Amino acid sequence: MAHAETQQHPISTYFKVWGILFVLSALSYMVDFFQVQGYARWFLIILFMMLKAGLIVAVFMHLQWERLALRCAILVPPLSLLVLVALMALEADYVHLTRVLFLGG
Amino acid sequence: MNPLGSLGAKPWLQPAQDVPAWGRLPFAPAQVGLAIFMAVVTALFGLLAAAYLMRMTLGDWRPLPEPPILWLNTLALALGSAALQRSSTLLRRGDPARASTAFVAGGGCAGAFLAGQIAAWAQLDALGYFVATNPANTFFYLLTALHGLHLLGGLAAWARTAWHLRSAPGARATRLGVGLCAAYWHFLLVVWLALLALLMADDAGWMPAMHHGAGTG
Amino acid sequence: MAVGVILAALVVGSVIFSLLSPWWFTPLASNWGTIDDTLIITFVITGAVFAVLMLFMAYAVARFRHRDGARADYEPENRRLELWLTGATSVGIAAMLAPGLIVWNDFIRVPEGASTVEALGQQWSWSFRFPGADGVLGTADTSRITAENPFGLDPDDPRGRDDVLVSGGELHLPAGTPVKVVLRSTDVLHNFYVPQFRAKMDLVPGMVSYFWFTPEKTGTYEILCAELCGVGHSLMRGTVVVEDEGTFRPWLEQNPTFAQSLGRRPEQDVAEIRDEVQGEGGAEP
Amino acid sequence: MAQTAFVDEGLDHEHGHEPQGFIAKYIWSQDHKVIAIQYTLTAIAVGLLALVMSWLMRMQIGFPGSLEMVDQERYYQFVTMHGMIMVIYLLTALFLGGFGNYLIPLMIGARDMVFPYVNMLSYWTYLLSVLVLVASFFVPGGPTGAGWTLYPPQAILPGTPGRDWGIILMLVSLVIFVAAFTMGGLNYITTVLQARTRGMTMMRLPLTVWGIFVATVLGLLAFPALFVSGVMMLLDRLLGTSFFMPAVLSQGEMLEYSGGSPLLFQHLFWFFGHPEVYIVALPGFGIVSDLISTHARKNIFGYRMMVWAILAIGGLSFVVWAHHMYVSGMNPYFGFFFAFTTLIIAIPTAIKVYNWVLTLWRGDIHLTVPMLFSLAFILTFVAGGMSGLFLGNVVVDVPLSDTYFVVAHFHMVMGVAPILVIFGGLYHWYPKVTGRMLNDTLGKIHFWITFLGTYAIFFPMHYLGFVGIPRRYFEFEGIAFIPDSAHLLNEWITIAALVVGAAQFLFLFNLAWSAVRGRPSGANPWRSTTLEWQTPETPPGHGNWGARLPIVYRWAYDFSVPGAAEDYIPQNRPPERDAPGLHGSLRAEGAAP
Ligand code: HEA
Ligand code: HEA
Ligand code: CUA
Ligand SMILES: [Cu+2]
Repeated sequence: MAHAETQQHPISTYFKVWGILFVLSALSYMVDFFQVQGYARWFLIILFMMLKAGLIVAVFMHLQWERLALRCAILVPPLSLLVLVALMALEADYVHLTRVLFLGG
Repeated sequence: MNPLGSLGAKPWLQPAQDVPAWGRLPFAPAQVGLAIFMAVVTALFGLLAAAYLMRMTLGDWRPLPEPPILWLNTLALALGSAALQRSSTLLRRGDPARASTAFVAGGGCAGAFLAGQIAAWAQLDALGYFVATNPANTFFYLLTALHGLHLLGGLAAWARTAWHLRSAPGARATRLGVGLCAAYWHFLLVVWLALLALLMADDAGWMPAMHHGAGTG
Repeated sequence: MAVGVILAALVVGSVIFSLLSPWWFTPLASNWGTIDDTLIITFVITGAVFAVLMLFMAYAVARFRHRDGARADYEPENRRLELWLTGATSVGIAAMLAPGLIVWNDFIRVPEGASTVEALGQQWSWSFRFPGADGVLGTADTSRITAENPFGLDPDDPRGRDDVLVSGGELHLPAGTPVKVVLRSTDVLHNFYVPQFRAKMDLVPGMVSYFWFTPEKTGTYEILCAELCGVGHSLMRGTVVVEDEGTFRPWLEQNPTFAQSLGRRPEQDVAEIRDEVQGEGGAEP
Repeated sequence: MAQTAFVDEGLDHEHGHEPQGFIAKYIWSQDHKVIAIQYTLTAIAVGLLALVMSWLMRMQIGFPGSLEMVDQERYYQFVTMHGMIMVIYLLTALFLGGFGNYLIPLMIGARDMVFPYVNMLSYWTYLLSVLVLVASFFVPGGPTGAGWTLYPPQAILPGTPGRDWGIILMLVSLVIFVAAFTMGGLNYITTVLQARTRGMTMMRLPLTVWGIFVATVLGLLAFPALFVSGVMMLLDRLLGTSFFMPAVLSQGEMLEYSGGSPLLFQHLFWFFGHPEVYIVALPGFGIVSDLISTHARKNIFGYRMMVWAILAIGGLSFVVWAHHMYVSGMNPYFGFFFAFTTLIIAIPTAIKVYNWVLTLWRGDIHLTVPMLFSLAFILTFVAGGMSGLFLGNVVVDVPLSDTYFVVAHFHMVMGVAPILVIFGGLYHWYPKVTGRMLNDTLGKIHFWITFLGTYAIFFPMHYLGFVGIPRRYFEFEGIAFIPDSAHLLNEWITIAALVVGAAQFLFLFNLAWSAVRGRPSGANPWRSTTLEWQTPETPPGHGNWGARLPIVYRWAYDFSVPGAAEDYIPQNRPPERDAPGLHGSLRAEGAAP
């Protein structure tokens, strides 16, 4: 079950990945910096976090080249859960808004 | 090599002489089964978290004080998880006697955790935080109860494995069983920590967009 | 052969059925002709694809049915063909989706200057509320409902005092003005549905939903409840009468305002009204 | 854990001991084949119950008042139980518990599921959930009549039939079903991943296994949502909590609830509910692919695309749920997102349809009964899918939602198409299960009545939806916009439904009669390539493969390979050494693109 052959990653790949990680981290800080509030904030932070995690898993753990299937299988369910969480949060705000506007509370 | 096989392969082109290996994941079926089960349980608690976040925003949410005993319980669960891990390591190193001790200690800690959770319920109940008084309470009871039930299920497997550990400490199946119990305990610990964070969230005030006060009515 | 012919006949029959069907939309009575148009676009595209694809299948079945000595082709895939088909399908989908989303954008945006009316549903009847002279509906909540205050209006809210209350399940609307229908339920889900208007929306207890339309044709239409709400669901009917402004006004004025319904003059003091209402037991049953 | 050895490399060791005695063999059996039959028979039994309820409903719609027993309460109870049983207890159980259990180990060359004990437990838990469900017919107030969607607040308030006991038993039964499904599902997935025989890579799996596999993954992730919403509603009903319940004034009485949101339930329910409809569609897609390929003697066209499409549909199905809520009062901006994702799903689905049709093209089509059912499946599924596009396109859904158009859509796509696949599958695999063929003439009669009959029931129903006739209506008395001709049409639909329903008993007779009197089939009557047809015994014995496991040398679709002597090559047939044949040449071709 061992790796039949170990993939060689050109050093440039690592630099590119570092670059992207850097950008993603910067984006996370931006969220903080621009004081994005409410659910958007958490949605974005979690999104960037997951992207970073995904990238690291994919590249440094040699998933990217071989395990497309596995990666999708692992990433899709939590992503769809995340969509649910985000939309539910929006929905809650909407419902609450109609209550405040029309129902007096 | 790729456990799932490459999805890009053209199966009709593969030379017929070639008999590729199974392409199975390098784990025992029970390990794979447990991993899938953990994914299902994650979905379960993830959905509850989604419901929690939505319900929290609807205006009538009154956070309840988390009884301090929860910290003690958390400690117990963490210790249990560590003990099972230790047991698994010891067993692999060929020390079934000490492994058994650690294993029993792990189960004991889980028992203590459950007892502590019930104590937490009793405290809240005494303070008048009943299940139906407020959704915050309901979620607290529901989440802890579901988590406890999963741990209880784990204890059933634990008991079986403990018996194996007595009767056949050297068997491969026993080693596997102990390892699985440890993994499940770690998982439940992580779930518990996540739940705890969620339950504490409204208290600590760091959760976003909360509309406390002004209920309907 | 026979099977291919039957399949083809079924497809052709379906097309003919569609063309000749006496069962078709009720005549449109609102501004939502665009919804009908989108539907027709969808119908034409999907109908054409269905007919072509299924006739092709019928032909294949007839043509390639088993004959002695015949042998099937061996063709694992054809990337070019598959890409081409995927592309064509995407175009077809886009052609349906784009107009759909544009009309939806209109559907959810109430135009400036629309008047407002509230439809209140309960098992199994309808009542309605107009905002009165100030043009704003007062806040209202299920937990405030009493026998005297069947709409659950907030007596503290001055905007609610002039609200016109209509019970009895008959709603009148002036033709030609856009109206935002605000929906509220006291018990379970209901749905305000007038087939001739095309639009519909659920009434959800604990929140307020809405939709808008412009009644364009005068006449009397049936309101149906289109969300299962218990054993009386199919009997939960109402009427909406679309008429010109001249007939509408007098009708509206016949109905009592909230203050009148409590036996007060509209200008009477808020506090007095509150005492009156809450003296009767307020929110508590 | 003791089962570990089961899938070890040295699989060829002697497989356990065959259980002795009737009870061990047929009742408390851990053999996947027996469990599959148990699942199938139980599912068919409750399915018949749901069928009878559809008759009673249709009688009320076509000939109002003709049956005294169908009053308003009963009508809604029948609608609810009919829908719930058909979707969950019949289709889900039959596809996964029945077909999944039987076919997975056989098709991948395993001796059994990896956790046979859990598998057995899964069946008995399923049976328990069925019994709880059926029990709700006998409690005071009868079963719940809240519609299969069980929307609160209605489901737990007075004014809805069965709100005392029926709803409680319904929810309990669903929670038990989820447990049963989880046990089964863990098995199916682990088995597919870990018990494949040597040479059986994922991309050599028959599409049936792919369909069942992905459907199971969907189920494992979606059913928790049903579980969560079920438990929360139970608490609302029993303890008076307010998850889904806002302040409500029920029949003049102010209840203790406050603050909850009915929309929360709808989101959770459809987060389960939409994947659920693909859970019952994907196995059908898989099975029909194999049936078409086998009976057209041609390799499935675009195998890789088929696999990707299954995966894409599975993934996408988790982000379209709110297309059931366009007119629910949810945040209206969601409409854009969900209309977009919903229509996107049509693309991978369309690919599957094209590939089925292209498989027929230049095939050598044997119009056997399974093939007939497959053709009928394609036609009805495409018809139903097209009406799905109407509904998915938000604004077009507005006039059509909650009308008979929706009823027509989901019956075409779910009540007819997958049911036709089930029939096709049963005709196809019956010889493997019993060693005898089903009677062909009866089969053809059954096919034509069922296919043309169901089309006659549900195709015109779309037009009732265009007229605007609402669904879940006990009666249409005094609704002026409904023309008389629509009532006439309803009568015809009812008659067709009665005929189609009756034809199913022909099929049941065929099942029973052929088990004893049917023509012996031999091991591989359809000259099929997949492994289940290559077992040393028919029906397969305990452990499936005798002394040695099969080894797989090729994909599942080597039909009509140029240069081969026969028009099919089983997956486990070793290549003739140095055969110059096709594989070499194709490979060369593929190498130089
Ligand atoms: C097996 C079950 C199944 C399947 C596969 C589907 C498939 C689809 N469904 Fe359906 N649906 C149900 C079962 C199913 N549905 C049920 C049970 C309900 C009602 C529940 C209730 O309320 O009780 C429902 C309700 C329902 C609604 C809600 C209606 C309402 O309540 O108002 C919607 C709305 O978007 C919808 C859409 C779709 C779409 C877009 C698809 C698509 O996946 C269809 C895709 C397929 C095709 C499109 C055909 C193949 C394509 C081609 C051949 C190419 C065509 C190319 C062009 C047209 C360019 N469905
Ligand atoms: C797989 C799902 C499925 C199936 C097969 C059917 C089959 C049928 N259904 Fe139903 N139906 C639903 C799922 C299904 N239905 C759902 C989810 C609802 C919504 C409920 C709700 O609103 O809450 C509904 C609602 C519904 C209504 C709407 C009621 C209303 O809104 O007021 C009607 C009305 O005509 C109807 C009719 C029928 C008829 C005549 C049949 C059949 O009789 C058609 C002809 C028969 C067959 C095609 C044979 C089927 C085979 C079996 C039943 C099993 C036996 C198996 C073997 C022998 C192997 N159904
Ligand atoms: Cu109100 Cu249905
Ligand atoms: Cu759907």
